[in-house]
Amino acid sequence: MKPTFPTIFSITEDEIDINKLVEQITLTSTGAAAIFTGMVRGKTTREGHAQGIAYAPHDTDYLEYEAYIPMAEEKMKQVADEIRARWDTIEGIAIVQRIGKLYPRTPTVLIACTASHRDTGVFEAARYGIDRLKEIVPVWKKEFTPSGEEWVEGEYMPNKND
Amino acid sequence: MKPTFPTIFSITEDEIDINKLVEQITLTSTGAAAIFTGMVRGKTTREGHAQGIAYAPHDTDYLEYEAYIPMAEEKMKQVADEIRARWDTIEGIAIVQRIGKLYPRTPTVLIACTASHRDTGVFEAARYGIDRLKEIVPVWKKEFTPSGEEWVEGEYMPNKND
Amino acid sequence: MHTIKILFFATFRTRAGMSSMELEIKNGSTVGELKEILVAKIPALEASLHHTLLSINRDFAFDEDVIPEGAEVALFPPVSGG
Amino acid sequence: MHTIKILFFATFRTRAGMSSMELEIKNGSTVGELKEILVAKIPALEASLHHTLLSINRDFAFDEDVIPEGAEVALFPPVSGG
Repeated sequence: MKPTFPTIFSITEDEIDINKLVEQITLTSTGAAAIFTGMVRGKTTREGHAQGIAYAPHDTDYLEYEAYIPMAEEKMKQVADEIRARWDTIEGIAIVQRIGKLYPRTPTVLIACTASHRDTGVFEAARYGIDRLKEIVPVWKKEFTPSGEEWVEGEYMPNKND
Repeated sequence: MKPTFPTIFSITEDEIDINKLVEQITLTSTGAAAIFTGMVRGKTTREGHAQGIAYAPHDTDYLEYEAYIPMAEEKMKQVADEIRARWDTIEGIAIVQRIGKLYPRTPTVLIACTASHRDTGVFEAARYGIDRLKEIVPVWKKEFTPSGEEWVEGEYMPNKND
Repeated sequence: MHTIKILFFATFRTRAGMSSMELEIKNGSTVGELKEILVAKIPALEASLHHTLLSINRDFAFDEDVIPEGAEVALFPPVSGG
Repeated sequence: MHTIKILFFATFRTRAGMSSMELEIKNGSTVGELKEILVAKIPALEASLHHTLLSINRDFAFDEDVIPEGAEVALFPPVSGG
């Protein structure tokens, strides 16, 4: 009999507790967890672009995150479902987005996937999870820098399969 | 000027605090962390083999880990150096092996790598780190099952480059 | 006619100057038609409308989709979470 | 002659019945020669000797390596940490 595999997703203003989240998706059969966390960068040195507009290396004072919470939760569930459809070895999945005013070095997002062994796709599943979250989960951030404030806009345009 | 990049490695009998370890390798320029943790499996369902000997699905009561501590620390440092030689984008590295008597669902090992962005090799670096740890870091575990106890032996035979 | 709820997020909230509104639309109206109505009401939205994401009842929707009765519609820019 | 310290781990500790010993060896002795001396002293080690890992001063060493004076040598099975 297949055990029930835990799926956790949340939008929260609270600190992300990695220990606790990993514990919640660890079953008796679990031997491996791949976890991704993203943090607020205080210094960005790589040139980049968002929505076709180039941005130079710059400093960030803080970010303010907002979410369309009920849709974000549904889309997080969808990301988890997509992961399970691609890697049937995955046992537990946790997806958390922190919102509110967040300062450099603070973890803002977490994706964790567990499996019995490390060679079963856990790393790929976690990578897929964060990539998809950044495409389809409705969360936005406003960046506050020494020279002003600006909404950061993504680039991905969803299609009917998203 | 390149900031000093933190490298943490330890063999410990204490609980692995993922939050704290990630915090310790997060710089102002850090935007991404890929973390691997391994846990004691209470139930192993996959058939496997160690040292050419097949093992069947089985239950585990607990594991007892021992390490050749000074060499393990040197080899952990070597793993970190190898990671940095392969991915010059990596900022912080943490490698921790917990030893002693450890029960199912308990994290026993952690590898975490940070970088400015997630597409710079953090996932690959963490994967490389756990693979190398399991090849060259002198740690062994004894498995206690309902039917007895047995040393688990690895398969990898080091060469002059290890 | 039926009433829908419209939510605005991020830049769209700033441009619209509000976070939500209720609007009466004709039965059978599509997303494309709704966008035209909204731009007529709130000209500030026009500039970014080619780069709008729109959801109906918390799922992405597209110009040809018909808006169901009493729908919760949201307008927002490409997401930038993580 | 010089004295080296030998450490045994995991199965090798069990087989040797000790976790360490001190041993006098000839100057210029190699790892291969040390293994022969050890098997002569502790026959229980022989069975696993083809699958032994050996380190000198905390780095992996191989049969042809000469053991330096006062070395810390360790014998153990392939590692199984993680």
